[in-house]
Amino acid sequence: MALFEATHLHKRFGDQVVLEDVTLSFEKGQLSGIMGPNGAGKSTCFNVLTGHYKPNSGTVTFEGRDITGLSPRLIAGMGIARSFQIMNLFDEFSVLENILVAVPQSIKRSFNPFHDICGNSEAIDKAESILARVGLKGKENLIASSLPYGERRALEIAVALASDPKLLFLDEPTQGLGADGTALLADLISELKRDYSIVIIEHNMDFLFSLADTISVIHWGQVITTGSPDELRENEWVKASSLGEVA
Amino acid sequence: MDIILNLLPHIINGLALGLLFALIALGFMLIVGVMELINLAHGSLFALGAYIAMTLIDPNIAGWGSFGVWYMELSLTLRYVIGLALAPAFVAIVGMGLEICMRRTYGKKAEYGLLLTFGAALVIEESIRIIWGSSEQFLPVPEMVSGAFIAGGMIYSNYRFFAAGFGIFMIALVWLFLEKTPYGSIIKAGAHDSEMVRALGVNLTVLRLMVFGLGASLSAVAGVILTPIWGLRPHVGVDVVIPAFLIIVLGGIGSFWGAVVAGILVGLVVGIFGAYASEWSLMSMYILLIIVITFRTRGLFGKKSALEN
Amino acid sequence: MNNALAKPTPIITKPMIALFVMLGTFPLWGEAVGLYHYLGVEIVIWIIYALGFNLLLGYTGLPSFGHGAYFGVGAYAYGLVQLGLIESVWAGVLVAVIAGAVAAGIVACFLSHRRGIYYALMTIAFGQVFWFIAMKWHTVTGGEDGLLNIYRGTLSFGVFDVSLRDNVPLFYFVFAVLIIVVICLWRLVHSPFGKALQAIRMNEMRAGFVGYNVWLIKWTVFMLSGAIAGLAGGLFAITQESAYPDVMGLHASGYIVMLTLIGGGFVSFWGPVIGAIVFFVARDLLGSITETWLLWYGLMFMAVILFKPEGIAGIWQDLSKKLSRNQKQNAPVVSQHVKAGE
Amino acid sequence: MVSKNFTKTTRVLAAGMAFAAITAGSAVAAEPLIIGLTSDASGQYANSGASDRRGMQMAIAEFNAKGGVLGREIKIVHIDTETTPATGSRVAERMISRENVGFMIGAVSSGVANAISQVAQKYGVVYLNTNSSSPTESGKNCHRVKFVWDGNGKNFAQAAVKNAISSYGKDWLLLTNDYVWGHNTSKATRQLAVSHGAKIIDEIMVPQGTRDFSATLLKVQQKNPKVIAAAVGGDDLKALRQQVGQLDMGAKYAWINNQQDWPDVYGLPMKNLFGVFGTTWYYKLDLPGVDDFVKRYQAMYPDTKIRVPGNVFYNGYWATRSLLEAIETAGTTNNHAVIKQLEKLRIPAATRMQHDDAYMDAKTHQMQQTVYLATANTGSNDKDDMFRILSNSSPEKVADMAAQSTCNLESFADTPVVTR
Repeated sequence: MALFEATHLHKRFGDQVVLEDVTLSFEKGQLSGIMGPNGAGKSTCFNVLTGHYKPNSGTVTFEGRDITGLSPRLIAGMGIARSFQIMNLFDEFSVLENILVAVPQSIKRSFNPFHDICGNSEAIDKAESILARVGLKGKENLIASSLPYGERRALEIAVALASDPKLLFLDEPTQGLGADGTALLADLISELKRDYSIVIIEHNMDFLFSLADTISVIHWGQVITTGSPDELRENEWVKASSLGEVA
Repeated sequence: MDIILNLLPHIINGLALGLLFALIALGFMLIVGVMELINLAHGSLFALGAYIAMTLIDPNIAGWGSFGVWYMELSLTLRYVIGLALAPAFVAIVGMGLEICMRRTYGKKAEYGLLLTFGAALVIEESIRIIWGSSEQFLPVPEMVSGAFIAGGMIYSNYRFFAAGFGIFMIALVWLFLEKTPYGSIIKAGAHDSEMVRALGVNLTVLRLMVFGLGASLSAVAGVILTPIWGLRPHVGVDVVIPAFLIIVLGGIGSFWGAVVAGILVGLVVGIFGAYASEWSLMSMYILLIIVITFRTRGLFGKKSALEN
Repeated sequence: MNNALAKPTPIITKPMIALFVMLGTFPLWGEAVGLYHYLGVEIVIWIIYALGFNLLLGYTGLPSFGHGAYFGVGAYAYGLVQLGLIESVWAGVLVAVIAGAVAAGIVACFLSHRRGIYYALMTIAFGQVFWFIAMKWHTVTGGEDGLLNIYRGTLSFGVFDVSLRDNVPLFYFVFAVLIIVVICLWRLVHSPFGKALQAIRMNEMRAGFVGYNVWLIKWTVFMLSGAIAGLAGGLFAITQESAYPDVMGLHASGYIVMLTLIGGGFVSFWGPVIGAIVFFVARDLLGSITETWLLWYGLMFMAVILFKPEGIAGIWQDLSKKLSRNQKQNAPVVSQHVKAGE
Repeated sequence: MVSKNFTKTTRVLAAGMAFAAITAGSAVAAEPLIIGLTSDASGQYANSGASDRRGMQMAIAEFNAKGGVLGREIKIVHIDTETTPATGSRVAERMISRENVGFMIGAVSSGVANAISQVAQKYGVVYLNTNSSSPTESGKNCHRVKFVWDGNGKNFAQAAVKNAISSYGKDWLLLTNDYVWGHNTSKATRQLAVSHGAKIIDEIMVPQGTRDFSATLLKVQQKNPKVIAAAVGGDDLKALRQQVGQLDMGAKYAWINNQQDWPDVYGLPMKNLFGVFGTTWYYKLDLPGVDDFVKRYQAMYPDTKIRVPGNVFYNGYWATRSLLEAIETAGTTNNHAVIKQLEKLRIPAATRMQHDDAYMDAKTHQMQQTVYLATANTGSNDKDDMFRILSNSSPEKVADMAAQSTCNLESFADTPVVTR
């Protein structure tokens, strides 16, 4: 049984069908990719998988439990974390605070007025180690909005990591990054890959092909094909599409 | 049958009242739709429009010399038309001035724009008090639309039907402007996506200035039309902001027809409650709002708005 | 240990001591500078009210434009207890807090899944409903005349009693309540709950994805804020010996927003404190100098929004930043809420 | 409508200061007596408040011109009470503890009057409610330190009801503003009307804050009463006037209105002044002294838009003047002595320019005075001459008997002694 499975998902907005009979599965310990051209429905797919939208039909299971239609909070509580395509940080917090509010030590105590999270050394040590991991050590006290773009992206991922996720979803992580930034990010993700199960949504094929174990291609709201990067390079559709030229 | 005969005048009256409410909401709707700004100065601009119109229609001509004499010899109807046309123009200038102040708040929290207009409302109201005094004033209307007529044994006010008719006229005018002019389509685009407006090569600064001017002048038109019914005093605007706000949210932010339909709905509810449970008539619109918004988060015709964030 | 990075929050801070010393000695110097004891009582009550309100507006970013309702509910609850149940200040204040919390808790059920403009509007609509009830249910509330003859009464401490009839003992009573409220709120905003509030203000969606129960947190903060408004309302009823419906009106609800922002509630814990002091002192002075005080008030308010939307606390922070920059270069930038208190 | 010179400074140092010092006959000028004016300058009653204040200022100026009171110059302090009770409390506290006022005068709104009088009673400072016509002011909310100078809703109902039944008919409809004042007034009217044989066919409640009366006016027509007794106040009444005028409904039914305050109606079209209404004074009463009074007003307020004094001004003036006279008679500013003087106050009709002698009811502290019924003076060409006086009723005939039983004044022992 796969770690995360989605079967026969349908999603409509009004009378427009955005997802049609989408079936996907992600294995533990792997880095899975979802790709497709802009407007193919991959963002919607991502939002349905992480609970932001409810599907019209179909089921989503995680570790064998049905999580279809649960709120993002409950899904997060089960160990699924996500980052966002558009930057979604707590902009006025410092880098450290961004992580501190996201660690389980805080969330568990969100109604405990006597606890002082800034005085919780366990939480701070944990935040420190995450920040060290994503390369933000030494920038703890900077305000999040003052970081350069690439570092904001790293912080975005760090916030997702703070909850000790069993599965990490990354939504278009290369969005807005230059070549250097993308290379740094690829290094970071390949390092994270050793400890986390990861799903990445991406239209940068180069990036995805270099990292992913398996890739699913979505077009017109449907899964066209799934396979390893090598298999996909031979795929007719990938070859035919403009996307293929990159790979 | 008796019930219907009894109810009919109240339905007619409610519809007329609803058109007036829609008229009140038009200027507010335009500004909130395009600028995503809650204009709390709406009521003060409404009052200012009425005061300026009053001054134009029935001026104190001392010191005007022969021009004053000539002016007062014009018929009341003509002076009324002058007032109805020029007062909104003056108020548009005031509105544009406010928009220029407003620029400093763009890109900041939405509350700042709202609070700036709250401050402006205080300033305008107090200025009215200084210029015109705080006593009850009277805005004259032409003979042909004043007085009353009798239908089915009931007395109806001519002016109220003129005002409702004028409400339809203004609704149609704004609709034509939004639908049939290139400027209107830009405004509609602006209502949804300011990046798109830029992409169309339109100067967003000018667009906002125009929209605010237009919205302010619509507030003034409502003031000129409504104060002969409500009476004219410096704080008359207080009675306008809340219904306008309520109608916009009920109809859905950014929706032209939402505002019109919600206005008429509120008019009908207030009118019918006024007849059969009059002590609840004012409360009825809040109850209506709470019921509708509880079941339809974005009002009757609302789309997602930046103001939700 | 990373104490250099995040220090545990002290329970008592320097600004807190400064405020307590300044207010605690007010009866000694207030009249010398042209103020009067009664004004001090009202200011302290409004500071309490504004601190509770800022939990909602400044910390969580939830605009409530009908907050006077809960203040009023507290005032009426206090009055009804005194006039109908038991003549005890303690019981009255307790019931006022509970009444404010219950009223706000019910309303929050309709609000907590909303944001932005719809949130603001619903608060206005509910505020009007409460005002309307206060006016209409005159057999209980006294209608537009309000509940009258709520005598100030006596604070009973078991071994000794203090009469609140004079303004100075009353001042120290509300001041003592203020101390408790300040310390509790200071603690609260530095707890994970306080951080969650700020996280919701900055990014509600992300807060949900991180795992916070956003609805419940929004409900709780509204209820808490209503409870504090109820407390302030109860104290106001003692002070005025009456409970009036107009504190529930739109204007009064607008003033609390106005003073919180003028003071700088968005950038500092102390913003509402500064705001309440400035608002009332300025209003008292302007009101006795000119009849058109509202004009000057409006202009002052517009000027703050235009030139320093962070309010007076924002100006203060700029100044102190400049000072500390002169003292030592490259001071790390810490988020403003934390910075402001230390 | 605030006269310009007044707007510039509210702390008016009334004329005649030097003069006062001379006539006091002492080298050392006595400490001035400070009087606090608590009339509204903003909110619903701003306009009436300004008129009220002009009355007080004129009385004070007249006293200062002849040397002040007890040889002391009178200074005034005015702070806006904003038509808001909570502000009224604060203003009263400030006036007493910071401005050291000896007396406070002024109110249009009963809520504000209540708030001020509670504070005044606590400190023992005498307070004059000049213009709030709520029956509760001299009923359940009466106080030892408070004196009420206006006629109230019950007085006006007494004057109007019986007459209206015989002239217009027995089918009555009550149009009532849904708040305490409206309820009280309508209850008084109902009792009187029923006791004189009228039939109340319906009572329509309109919420406070109503601006559109169209539905109400349609409903009224469907009920088709002979007489409509309206207890509608404040801005609601202003809107109602406008809408009844538009429908020409003023002539179709016999309307009985409560008191119409002069600053509220001055300058409006005659059509809006529908029906019969009460007042305590009119500037065209055919009595000696009235013309002179109007001239004094015009001389003192040449810039005011209201060209002739009305009932609000009159009450403000007379309350202030009577207070100052009571201080002179008592020979002290001691509050107990002044209260005792005011309680036995009696002013001859000729002095007060009314048809009957006026006197203070010692039990309720309400001034008992002549009540006039008036209607719109439609035939007049004079824009200022808006009222046609229909009748005058002596204070005994219109007395508010219920107040005697509901008012319970504090004892002198419970009223702190103040001498300023």
